[in-house]
Amino acid sequence: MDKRMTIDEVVDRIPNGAKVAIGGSSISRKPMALVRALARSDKRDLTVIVDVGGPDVDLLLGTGSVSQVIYAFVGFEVLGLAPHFRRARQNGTVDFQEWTEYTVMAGLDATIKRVPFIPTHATLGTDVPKVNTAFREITDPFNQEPLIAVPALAPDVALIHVNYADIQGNGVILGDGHVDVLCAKAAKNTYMSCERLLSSDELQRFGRDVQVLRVYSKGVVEVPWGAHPTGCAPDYRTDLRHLQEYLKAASSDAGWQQYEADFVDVNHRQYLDNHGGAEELVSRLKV
Amino acid sequence: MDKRMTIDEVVDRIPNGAKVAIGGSSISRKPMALVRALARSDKRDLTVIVDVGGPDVDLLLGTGSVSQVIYAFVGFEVLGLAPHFRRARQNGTVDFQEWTEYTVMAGLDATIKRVPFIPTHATLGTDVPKVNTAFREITDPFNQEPLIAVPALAPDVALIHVNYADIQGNGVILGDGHVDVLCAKAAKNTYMSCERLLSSDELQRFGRDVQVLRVYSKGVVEVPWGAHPTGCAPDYRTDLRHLQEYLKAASSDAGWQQYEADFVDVNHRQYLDNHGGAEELVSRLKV
Amino acid sequence: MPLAPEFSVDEVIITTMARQLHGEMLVSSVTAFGSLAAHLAKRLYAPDLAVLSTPESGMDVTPMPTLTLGQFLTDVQQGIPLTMEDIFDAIFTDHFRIWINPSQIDQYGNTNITAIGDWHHPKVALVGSRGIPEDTSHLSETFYYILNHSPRAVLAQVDFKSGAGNGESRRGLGSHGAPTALVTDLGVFSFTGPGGTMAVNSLHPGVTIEEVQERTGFAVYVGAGEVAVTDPPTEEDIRIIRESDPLEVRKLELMSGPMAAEKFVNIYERERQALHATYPRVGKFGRP
Amino acid sequence: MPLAPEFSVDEVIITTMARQLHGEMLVSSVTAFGSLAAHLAKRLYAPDLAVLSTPESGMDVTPMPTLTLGQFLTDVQQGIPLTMEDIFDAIFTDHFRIWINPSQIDQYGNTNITAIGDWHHPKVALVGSRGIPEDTSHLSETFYYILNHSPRAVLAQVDFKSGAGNGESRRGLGSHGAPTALVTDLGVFSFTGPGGTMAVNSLHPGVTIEEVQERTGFAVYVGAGEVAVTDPPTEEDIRIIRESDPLEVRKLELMSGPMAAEKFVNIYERERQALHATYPRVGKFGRP
Repeated sequence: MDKRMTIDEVVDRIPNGAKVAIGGSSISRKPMALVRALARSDKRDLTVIVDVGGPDVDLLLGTGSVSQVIYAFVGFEVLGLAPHFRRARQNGTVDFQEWTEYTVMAGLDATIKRVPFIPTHATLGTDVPKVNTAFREITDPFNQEPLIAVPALAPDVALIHVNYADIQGNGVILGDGHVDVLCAKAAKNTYMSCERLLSSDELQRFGRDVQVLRVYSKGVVEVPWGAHPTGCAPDYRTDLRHLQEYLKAASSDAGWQQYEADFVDVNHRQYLDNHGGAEELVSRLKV
Repeated sequence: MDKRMTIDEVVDRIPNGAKVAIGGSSISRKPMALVRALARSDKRDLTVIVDVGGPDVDLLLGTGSVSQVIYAFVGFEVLGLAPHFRRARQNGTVDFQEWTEYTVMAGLDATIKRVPFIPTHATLGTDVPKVNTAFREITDPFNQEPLIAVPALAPDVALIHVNYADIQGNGVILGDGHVDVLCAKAAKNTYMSCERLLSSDELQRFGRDVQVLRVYSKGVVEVPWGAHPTGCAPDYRTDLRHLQEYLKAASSDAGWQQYEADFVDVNHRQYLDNHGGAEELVSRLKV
Repeated sequence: MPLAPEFSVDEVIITTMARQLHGEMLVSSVTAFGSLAAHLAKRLYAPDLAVLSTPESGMDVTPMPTLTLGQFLTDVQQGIPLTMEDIFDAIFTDHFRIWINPSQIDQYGNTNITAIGDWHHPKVALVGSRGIPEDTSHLSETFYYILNHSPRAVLAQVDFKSGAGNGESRRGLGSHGAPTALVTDLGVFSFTGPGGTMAVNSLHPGVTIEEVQERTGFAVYVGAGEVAVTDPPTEEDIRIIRESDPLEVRKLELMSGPMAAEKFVNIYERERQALHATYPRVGKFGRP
Repeated sequence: MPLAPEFSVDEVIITTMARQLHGEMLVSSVTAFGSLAAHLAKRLYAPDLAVLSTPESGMDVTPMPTLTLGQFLTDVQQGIPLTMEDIFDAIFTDHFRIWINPSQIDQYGNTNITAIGDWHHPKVALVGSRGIPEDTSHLSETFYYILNHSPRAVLAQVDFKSGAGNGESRRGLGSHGAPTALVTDLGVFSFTGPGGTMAVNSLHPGVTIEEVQERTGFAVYVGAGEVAVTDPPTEEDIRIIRESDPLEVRKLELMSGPMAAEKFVNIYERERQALHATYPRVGKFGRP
């Protein structure tokens, strides 16, 4: 089945209020082209589910697209805190649910395995269960010890970006896998952008680097630089210069409006042109 | 750390009554050289844990080394039933606990994740929970629905056979992975035989085919044909002719005594010689 | 398509099995019949199927039935490697199909591959439930086939429920994993009779209801009106089946005794050459 | 080994961190200090460590601190790829170590990277607990470092427990994940004081107890007798640290304001060339 579609066709398939799981990790391999399209759309009241979030979560908060965030972490790593995330947390304008790295994975896995919860000792002894009302403390029926029951996390949509894909929706991830496969398996509808489309025969040569199986993919979009400004190993590193501009822009209303005009409310080609085009990006970001 | 040891050194490290998890699947990539050494040793009262068992379980039952078997399946696939397994089940001379393919995986994963159980719907509606006293039916605290709590399976020892390994205990599996990685992670002590030892640099070239991580390995043994008579893709196919001989031998006491003399109570070199040597095996079994 | 001028029972069964498969699903097999049904379906009836070449891996490579469950087809870098975790995740998310060949199936579609007689003191100990409990608690379609329809194999109640059928087995499961179809050498059956019991869908050409009742351990439900006749294989069905199984591994499942033994030896000797010809050892990239 | 004639505080801290690591453990890092401590330890103190080159993968390849968390080192086929499942399985089976750099740590070793002030109305929202709750409920050793020991960072009670320390945080956890060591610019601390509170192990050369008490938000426990002095780095420690971090990424963690910004730009421009030189794009086997 040919599952190719355009970025806008992907966004059209995401309803208001959808639970959207986003792959990648902080500043690595985020499906930013899809996220930007979602951010400039009129889609609202989204619940965003991330394990380790970064510019993806922060941008969707900046454009007011989100009413809830489920996360283990949101930040810009070496560059510091995520400005819109920080502001929204401090102003309480959005509902935040703090999970942890493994419990997000377990919550997605619970949906995959069609079980209501997965038990763990993780978060016992911390304040996370005090603020995360979705968690429940249960008593182990075998040893009567306390455990945390991590409830199933059921995304309506998963958005991921990979190095290579075929038109059937198989995806190759060459760098770190992060939680992309869990997102793809757990979501009702998974949409995948890729740096490059390959024939299915070429793709099969990657063996166990073929990590996303076509039975889980609803749509595939070829988007070179689709993770920019986050990195997409081994194709390009994170554009920290652009992320610095982002942080600067986000510090003032005027700056943010200009940023949206230049880098959000434009299609992907214009986005690349506003960076001086792909050649400029190659010279700065290819290793 | 150089973790090389001999087959006998591996067996020396397995105490009587040990819970031994065995990798592979029915007639594929069973660590038969290690299993034969265990079978000819004086080790007794072993609990054998397999997902899909075959000649491994049947041989250890044939030599009276086992007092309990935890299994989802024991058989010879296209060749039919496992003779000693069948006899022991029918005579009730050994304790058998019937699990299922996923629940064995979940039980091992529970030990890995240090949780007492993992919930599932699997086996509800079947007679498995009626005969498997280790399972417990629980009520889901979220929706009050019935679930099976699969208890942790904690092997003392795991035995697996892989295509390539380095002396540090990293292992490459080129064919189907079966449940070997779960066994390796769940067991207190994992011992791995391999067709060939490679340098760590060579091994790293296999990327994601490096499936067994050295932090889980206690010992490595280079044993070409170490899975024989089961297959070890892509190095050699299953020796169905030998398995036919095995089945014939197991049908009479005299036949079995002769089989033990020729193929169990001998070291690995003699074992290969009694098959006409490696060249003969190559001509029949290499694809 | 013209009907095949002549066809054997295995070809009728495999064709019928193939025509039940649809959608974009991982299809796994541990038998030649299952493997050939999946392959035929992908070729003619369900092009989106993701057929596996081994019980757990080798996705999207043409499977060839082998005595060793295709364990070599993952050598060359055709076929996408899967893990056991992938297999069960596909079962739990209902992206998986398999044709199960039980030793016993009863009127509610409960199935048994564990033991004949009492589990604790079996008359015949079989193999153990394997993955059938997972299938019968999660898949929206479960498929069964039996090559020799008899009162011992298709009976009122199985000796042990390795797989959950309809009726009280559904407690706590809802419809997840309920039985969908049974194909035998006599016909095609569903579980749409009273209380989810077995019902006749169609009989293979030349088979009568009387024969079915005779060879079944309970009274099979027959709906009102004419009983349909199974659509026979077409010439293309037959051609694909025969091309896909040059060693005739499928015939083994129908045989027993010395005849089977001879056939077995013959196939095993030829399998190595056939595999080598079909899957040359180009080797794995990066392999020393 | 001769002591280094001169060394800077980052080198003392990294050396001290390195000397705490031992055994055959996966070591992950999300900071330059953690990465360099792991690398130095493997070179001189704990040769069996399985050091990762990214936060979750690239096992057994020499890590080079980068601004982008080493996300390129898994390109060339040096280094064994791991999955997030591998990482947490290693944490749950206690085959994992990491140096955590919390925003706050309290007298019981509870740690906070989530929020300053009340979680529901934070004065400063930080990043979220990430994987610290998993570490502090499963590892038999947990390691923390803080570069600027101050009463705001090392205080009586954290505003939010991202990680579980001693005292009542241990309920239901036993000793799994209890705090082991804190290294700061002043010294090395353990949690062996009364009730598992923080205690002085050793002070870095030239640091006094008074300074520690002054810069700590509670009265730090000091055992009887002479307070030990931290073993300073050797020449070899210093050489390896400097060779391993030619871009001086580690210095960034000590800076702030315009100075940091300038350093940052400088490193970022040089990083690409340095990465390229260290990890030439031989490409992945089988890559088109």
